[in-house]
Amino acid sequence: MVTIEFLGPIQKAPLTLDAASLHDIAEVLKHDSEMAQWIENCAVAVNDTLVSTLDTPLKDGDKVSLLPPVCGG
Amino acid sequence: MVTIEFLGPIQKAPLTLDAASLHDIAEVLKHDSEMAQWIENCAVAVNDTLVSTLDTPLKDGDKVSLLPPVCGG
Amino acid sequence: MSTLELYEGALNVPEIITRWYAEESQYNYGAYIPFIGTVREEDGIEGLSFDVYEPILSSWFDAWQTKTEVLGAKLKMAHSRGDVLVHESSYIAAVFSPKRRVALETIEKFVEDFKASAPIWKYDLKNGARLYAADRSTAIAGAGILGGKR
Amino acid sequence: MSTLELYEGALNVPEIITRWYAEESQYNYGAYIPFIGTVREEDGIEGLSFDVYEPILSSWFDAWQTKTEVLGAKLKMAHSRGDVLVHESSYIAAVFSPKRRVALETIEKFVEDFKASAPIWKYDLKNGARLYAADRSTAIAGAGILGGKR
Repeated sequence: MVTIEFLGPIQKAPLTLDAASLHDIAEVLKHDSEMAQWIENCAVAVNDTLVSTLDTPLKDGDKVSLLPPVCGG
Repeated sequence: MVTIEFLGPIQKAPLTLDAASLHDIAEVLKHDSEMAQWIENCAVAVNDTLVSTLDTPLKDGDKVSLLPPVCGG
Repeated sequence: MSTLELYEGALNVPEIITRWYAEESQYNYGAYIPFIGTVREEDGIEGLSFDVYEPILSSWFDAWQTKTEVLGAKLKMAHSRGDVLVHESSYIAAVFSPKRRVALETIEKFVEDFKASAPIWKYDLKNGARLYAADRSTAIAGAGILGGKR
Repeated sequence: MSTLELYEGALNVPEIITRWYAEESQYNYGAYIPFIGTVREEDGIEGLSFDVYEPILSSWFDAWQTKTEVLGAKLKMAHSRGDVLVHESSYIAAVFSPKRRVALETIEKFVEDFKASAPIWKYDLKNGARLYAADRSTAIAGAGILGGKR
């Protein structure tokens, strides 16, 4: 099982699901209407490291974070 | 009469002399051995405004300042 | 290695920028440049509010610190969480460097990358609501892979 | 219009940078960047010493202030006269601006032009002597007309 957490302004409770890679998570979130506005502009981190490809493998206990557009300062 | 003052590290007392333009002052200073090391690298101000040509006219009471290379900060 | 400070609410700017100056006073830096960001009164806001995701902010900051140390320089940063009212300050980034060129170049690059990359989200406080500042926000480099971008 | 401050000896950095912050706190500036220059211990010097020619420094500063005000921003500057020991500070330049880009660009250009143009002369204090720092000094733009350069 992996946990998905939604950061900042994404008003959504964490999800826990089975996933072997980020491809599986992309598939689930594509069908989630709450996520429609975020899918195209979120960065993705696995265990707090940003990743650049859906081929990133996942293992049991991993944490996936979705980071929407930022504006610090 | 105009006054010439030497700023910063130029260890030289002010001069007072007759001069109709900066050409006259250049002529005098060329023959001053104390000034040999400064002539080529000094900027010149007339009445505290930097000037860019020896054609600058001078009138009685003007102050000419010589500014050697700077390093503030 | 981190000198990253997070505070609830507005920053105490005099305390922070003078303490940092004192902390580094014996390390022979020739240039110190703090950048102080203050909440502007505009569009009728009462203030701004911030969410900070500290784990990724820390690793982003540490990566910058490592790059900066190679140049003989050092970074410090402070940021607010939660509400910061107009004319209060929410952000300080600072560089210490032996020489001015490295200091000037580093503060500019650091502040710009901060705006583009730091995992911090901004909200307008307006009429009692807390509204995500979507129009001023920037997608992090590499964003969109879940939608098929790579 | 000037906010140019000259001091005998080292600058009181905490006093100056916090006072400037307070002075501008109600003017809705979003960015404040002070640049603080500190005397480095190197080549066995005990400190530096400065001569300042105030009339031309003031007019140079006022010309910068006028250019900066067009951008909605404001400059402040403090500098030492006389002796400043190692690890003490001799120079602060600061910009206040509504937005960060103008602030970052202005502080860089201002500090670089200051180094090239401000009528200030630097001396090393070494073994009790006061030695003109000729090798680190820059001829002002347009220098040399008395020797035939134009």
